[in-house]
Amino acid sequence: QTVKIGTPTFLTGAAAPAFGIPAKNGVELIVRGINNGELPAPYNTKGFAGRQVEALIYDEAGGGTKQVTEMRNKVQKDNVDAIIGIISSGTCAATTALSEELKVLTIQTVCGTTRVFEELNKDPKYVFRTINTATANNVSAARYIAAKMKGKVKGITGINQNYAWGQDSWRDFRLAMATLMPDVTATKKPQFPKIFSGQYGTEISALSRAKENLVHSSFWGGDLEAFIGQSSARGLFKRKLFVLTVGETVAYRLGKKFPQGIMVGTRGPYGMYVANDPSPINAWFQKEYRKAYGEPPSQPSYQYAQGYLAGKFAYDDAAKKAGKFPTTEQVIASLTGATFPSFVGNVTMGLSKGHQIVTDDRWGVTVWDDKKGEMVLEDVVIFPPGCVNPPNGVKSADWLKGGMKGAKC
Amino acid sequence: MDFELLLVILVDGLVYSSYLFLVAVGLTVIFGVQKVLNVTHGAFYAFGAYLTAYLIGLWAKGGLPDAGGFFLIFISAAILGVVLGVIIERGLLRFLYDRDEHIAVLATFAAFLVLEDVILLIWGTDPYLAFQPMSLLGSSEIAGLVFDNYSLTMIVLTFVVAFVLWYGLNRTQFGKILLAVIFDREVSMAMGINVTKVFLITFIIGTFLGALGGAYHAPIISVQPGIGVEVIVLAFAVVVIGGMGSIPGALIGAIVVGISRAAAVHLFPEVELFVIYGIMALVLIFRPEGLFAPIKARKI
Amino acid sequence: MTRVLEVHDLEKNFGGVVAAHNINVAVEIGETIGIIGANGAGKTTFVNMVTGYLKPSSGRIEFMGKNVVGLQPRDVTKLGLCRSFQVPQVFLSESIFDNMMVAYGIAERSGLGLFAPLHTEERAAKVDAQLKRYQIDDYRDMAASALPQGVRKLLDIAMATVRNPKLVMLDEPTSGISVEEKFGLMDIIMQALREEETTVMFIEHDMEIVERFVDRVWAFYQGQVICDATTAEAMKDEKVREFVIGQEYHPAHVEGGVHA
Amino acid sequence: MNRLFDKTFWGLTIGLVGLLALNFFLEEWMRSIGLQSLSRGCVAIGLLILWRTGLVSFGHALFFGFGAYTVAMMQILGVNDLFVLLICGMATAGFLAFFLGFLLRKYRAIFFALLNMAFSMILYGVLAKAEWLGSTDGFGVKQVSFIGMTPADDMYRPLLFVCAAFFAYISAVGAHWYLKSTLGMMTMAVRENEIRVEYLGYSAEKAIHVKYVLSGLLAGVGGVIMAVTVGHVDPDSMVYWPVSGDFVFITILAGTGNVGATFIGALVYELLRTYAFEFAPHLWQLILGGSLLLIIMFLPDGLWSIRSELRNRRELRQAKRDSDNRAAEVRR
Amino acid sequence: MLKVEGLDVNIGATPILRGVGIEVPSGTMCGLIGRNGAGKTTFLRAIMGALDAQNGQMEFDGTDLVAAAAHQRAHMGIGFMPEDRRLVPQLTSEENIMLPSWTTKIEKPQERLEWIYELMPEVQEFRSRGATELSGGQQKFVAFARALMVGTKLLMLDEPSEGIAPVFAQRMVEIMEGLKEAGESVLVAESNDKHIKNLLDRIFVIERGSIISGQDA
Ligand SMILES: Nc1ncnc2c1ncn2[C@@H]1O[C@H](COP(=O)(O)OP(=O)(O)OP(=O)(O)O)[C@@H](O)[C@H]1O
Ligand SMILES: Nc1ncnc2c1ncn2[C@@H]1O[C@H](COP(=O)(O)OP(=O)(O)OP(=O)(O)O)[C@@H](O)[C@H]1O
Ligand SMILES: [Mg+2]
Ligand SMILES: [Mg+2]
Repeated sequence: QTVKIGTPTFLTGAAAPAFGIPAKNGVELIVRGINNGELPAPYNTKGFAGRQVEALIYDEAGGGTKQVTEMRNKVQKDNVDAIIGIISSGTCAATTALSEELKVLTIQTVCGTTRVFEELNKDPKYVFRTINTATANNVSAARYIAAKMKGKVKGITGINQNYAWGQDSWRDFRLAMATLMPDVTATKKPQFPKIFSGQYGTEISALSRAKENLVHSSFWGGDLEAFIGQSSARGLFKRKLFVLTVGETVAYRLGKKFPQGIMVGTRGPYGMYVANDPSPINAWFQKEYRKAYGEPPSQPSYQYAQGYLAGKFAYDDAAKKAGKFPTTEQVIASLTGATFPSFVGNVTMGLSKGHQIVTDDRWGVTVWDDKKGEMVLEDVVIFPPGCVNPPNGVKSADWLKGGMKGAKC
Repeated sequence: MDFELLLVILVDGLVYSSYLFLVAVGLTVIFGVQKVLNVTHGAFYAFGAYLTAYLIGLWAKGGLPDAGGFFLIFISAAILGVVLGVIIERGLLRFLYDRDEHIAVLATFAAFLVLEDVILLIWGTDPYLAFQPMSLLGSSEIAGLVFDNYSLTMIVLTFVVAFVLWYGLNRTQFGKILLAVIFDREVSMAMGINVTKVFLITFIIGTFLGALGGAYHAPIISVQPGIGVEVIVLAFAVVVIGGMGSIPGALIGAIVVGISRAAAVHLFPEVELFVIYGIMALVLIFRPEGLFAPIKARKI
Repeated sequence: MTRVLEVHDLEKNFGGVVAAHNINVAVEIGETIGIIGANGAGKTTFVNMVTGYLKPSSGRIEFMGKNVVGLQPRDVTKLGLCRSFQVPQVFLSESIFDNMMVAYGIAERSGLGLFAPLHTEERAAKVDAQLKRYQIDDYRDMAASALPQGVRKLLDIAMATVRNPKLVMLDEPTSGISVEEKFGLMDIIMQALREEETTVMFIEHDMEIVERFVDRVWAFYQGQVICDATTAEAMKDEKVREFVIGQEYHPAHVEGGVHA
Repeated sequence: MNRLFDKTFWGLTIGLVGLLALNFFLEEWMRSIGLQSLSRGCVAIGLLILWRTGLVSFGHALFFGFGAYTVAMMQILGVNDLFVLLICGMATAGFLAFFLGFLLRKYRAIFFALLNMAFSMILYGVLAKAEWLGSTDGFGVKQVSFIGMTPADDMYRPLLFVCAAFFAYISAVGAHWYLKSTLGMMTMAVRENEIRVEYLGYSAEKAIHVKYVLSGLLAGVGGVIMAVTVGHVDPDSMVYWPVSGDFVFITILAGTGNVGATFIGALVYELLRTYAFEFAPHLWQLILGGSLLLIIMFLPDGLWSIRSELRNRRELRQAKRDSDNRAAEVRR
Repeated sequence: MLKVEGLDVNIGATPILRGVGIEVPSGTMCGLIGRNGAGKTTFLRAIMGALDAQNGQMEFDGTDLVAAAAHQRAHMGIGFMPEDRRLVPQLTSEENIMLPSWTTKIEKPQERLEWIYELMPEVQEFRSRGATELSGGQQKFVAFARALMVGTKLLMLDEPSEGIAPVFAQRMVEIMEGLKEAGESVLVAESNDKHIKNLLDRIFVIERGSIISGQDA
């Protein structure tokens, strides 16, 4: 008997290279590790509660509504026991109600929209998320700037893709900056090019001409690569300061072509920020990933793998408590509010009634390491979970607008 | 309004127009002759970009000089023009000339879906980067801003392509023969024109142009799955604005859209997304057949 | 009021080509008018303007005392001025029967009535009667695309007359019809139209047909009416002979019923 | 009047009864596939009406999306009854079609197809951009009530299925009757020869306009069913151009011979997609595209042509038998 | 010169021609006469390769036409004037006439054009007018001239006098007389042989897709 896990990830389309495929690789690796009992303690037992894990990976392309159908098929037709995955916020928002309706344990792994637990599913039972919200990411970026660049930043502008992720990212960043650095002005004309347009010449001109000197961008994947290539050729990185909230998704691939001195984020303790962290699980993951795929794991690999670690923790814990293979309800009970060991130390399901993880968030500045032949980060600051997340029960938007009261830094 | 801004809008606009034109011109050529709205055009673009990026990668690995990149761009487009052009025209389109034009659109749409996955099978999901030709050309300063020369060469390429095509169609015998084929295949055959050959040649030219669009952009974008989809819709819009099948139309259409878009990005970034469709709707309301409408035969 | 149609100072240019110039003509009720003229003289253009397909450059067209310049073909049709075409305009992939059904359906219904079923016994009977009158009932269920040219022409004319128009304009009803059939065909048409007391105007190149069926002739030349007279007079007219008929025409042969 | 109650009518009625009976046995995922087929089928009927006029729309996701988004927006306003939502969805989609119709009725052939696409892309842009319209995330759609009734949880989807089947049935019968009416027969007339239609005294543009509004209404019905079925609306899966492509795909698959076939086409499409997605997670486009190509090449009139093919063969066989008999008689 | 035997042609699934056989000897003017719908146009189109032959042989000057591609006909010196003219609207009359000379190797096309203009001076008058600016009859002359341009060996005319005013029809006949004197081989399809009867050397009567008689006039 196996535990069947449905795992949506982008296998086709533009989100596949930067997110979908690394995520899939991470899943395949961690599932292998789990099934063979290769992982270090405390995850050195085989399978989920002793049963082998079977990951049914399927394509997340095509929009939220389509994903609702796919999830229904996976649950009702292929009888999966749980869903672990989901990259796009749109998919998370679209499927959260369905997960509750189908009573299927769902661990969302990459999507960052606060709407999932703050609007759509205020009283979650089956849905969990094992990554910080996008808000945390942008708040920590603002905190980093406030801490490290006082006086250097004269104004902020942004270029973000014209969809929910980009819009939310810019808004959160702007609000956090307004609280932390009230005398820094924000532009009235942020750029919102169409997603996947690939051609940013005009926007680069507009950014070059802007009087604000810090550019915020939540670009990822191919858009980010194209933007970096075009901006480098036009000297934009020499003119402006940059904060790329998920820039790490392309940093390894671009190698030396990735500009130095740029602030990049990974939305938590993943990827580049933990590449040298000696914790045993992390060391195993880094080593095996590089061995299997010939490149270092970036954030989506970590984030999906972390979702599976949460799954393993909950199944094992529930089995221990129940004394037999657990029911979904028992697994949920074990995961709710749990603190479990992840790649670098423990993480806690600390928000939204124990369904939303809170982790630390890390920021630093890129610099090329000749010895390793890899981009690395310097000047790294680790912001503890309480510093970048709202207190329990407070909505992110209210918290941001209210000046981030109650933050524990 | 300050003069510098106007200049920047003009340059940005022309660069974007060039992009649009190179992307759209192959589509309009094929539509003009074969009356097929060729959705596989998007895949030609993607193939062009992939092959170029891939070859430039190999080239660089072999330690050969970066300037070879330009050679590879045209070689890739030419190879694809012949290979894909022949496969699609001989293998698919020729069965569709006698059928409804919508059916042809759908068949090419289906072929497009298939080709997208063929790309995936050949090149995988990893993006390809080929910045070498762009880095090689360096940059220049206009109106206080840095522009990369590679994008500026795109403007030149656009005008060269537009002129060559316009000349070929309007000033040469081949162009006039094309007009005959466009008008009536049966009569053309009766007049000794090898219509099969003419169709194949134009389709190869159209495919070459589509692939060239992709090949020439490969150095400035990240070549990754899905780039073809975006291109089709843009190309359709440009072609419809200009008048389907008209080369000058595609050029003017691209310029109108490119400059309006540049102005929008600089002045009102909020409306950027709607510029192209807005212009399309406006043009069609006032000139239903596009800016350059084809001549029609009398009916009664 | 006995005038069906009055045309005043009609002008039409296509770029440099003068397709109508200074046309002033009128048609009395019950008349049969023949329009002759060399190719490109402007005959079809004239019909197109009268029926609203083309807008004249200037001039006035009155049908039953009402100015019809600027009306759409459908409005002109509803007023009772119908036409057939040089190239028959029928629904090629449908059967003759369905062609006529649709024609009647459109003619008889308007507004919400258009949502009522097309096929009714009553209408089918009417269609069959009309097909019989035009002697094309043998082809009832054949697709129009497969019809012989002559039958297609008849269908075109039959469709033009479903509204019992006051005036029909036929554009070359016999072109492309073999000599043996021409007269028979015209007999059918004229008889059917006379039963309905319709005023008829037709364009024709065959002078024998003109002689036989027409009361009055308008001869067109380079956009102008060079002759508006009874048939006999027109045939003798110098200009008509020079620009339209040519030398070949010998009335004696027609009367003999054979041609050289 | 019995011309209205013809074979197709009874076929559809039997289909409805069959569906209602099946409802008791279906597993939930099958019911979902059924619901989506009904939804897409309604849109495809609208396309069929246009197709018979010689017009193809590559942008009917516009009306589909309008219907679907109306459900979400009305729920925000507090309206939650399926029937009210249906009427609202049809009304908004219908009004949009009515207004756009004034422009679109002037266009034919590929221009018509593309202009529709342009409008759907404009709507896509607005939805994807405007935060108050949910941006790319869209909105969730809550469970609806049925004329004020709120069924028990396990009865909800079966009841929804019953309603959707009825809506689809009414749409199909309505469309079928419409196609037999004078105005409906004008589809063919307009396609074949607009000049003749004008000279028969009717405006071809007006006829097209009516059809356009009807097809918009039907797409609205499809959108409402889809929104309620899936429980979510978003621009990528409701209005983006490949969605319109799916509808055209279904129309081709089914053929334009019969409104009933449309639902079969929709079902086949739905199954094809489900299994392609399952068995070839990253090559499903290849399978869909390949099937579409095969259909275009070998079943030019869609699934419906299988039927006519069979009938032809039967008739041929019959004719052969007749002539054999005759020959036998002669010999005797 | 042209020899056809046992030709069967279907359009779609409908058989249109059944076992048609004719022969056009070199230097003769032959008529293919039949009522509307008898299959004249179909026959000519089949010879031109626009329709596929189900059965039968077609031979021109010793070359097998069934095997040759459609466009080869023009290269062999067959000129064709379609029933409905079909001039290319974007080209001028003269360009329309010259069109076949661009793809086939006609010797001295300019001289041939001059000769055609001599034969039909009226065409020269509107040589620079666009094809759309001509009336039906005028277009017919241009189509005739175009066929003449390639038709160095055989000319096939589909209803040249249809829809033509008597003056023009007479001109048409005169032109054909000229051709006859020049020794051209011609095959004319007509439903109405009144104008050309005297010119014909041989008449084939076609009815319902079959030749019912073929005799020297
Ligand atoms: N739509 C048009 N555009 C340009 N020129 C036109 C148009 N319609 C007609 N003409 C020109 O107007 C003149 C008159 O044409 P028309 O068709 O009325 O002649 P006709 O008398 O009917 O000739 P035919 O007997 O050949 O049918 C011709 O020179 C023709 O070329
Ligand atoms: N596409 C078609 N489908 C079915 N039947 C056709 C088609 N085209 C022509 N036919 C039929 O073929 C027969 C021969 O047609 P064709 O055009 O060769 O006759 P024709 O002798 O040239 O007549 P016309 O004098 O009218 O030009 C006609 O009966 C016609 O109805
Ligand atoms: Mg005329
Ligand atoms: Mg003929």
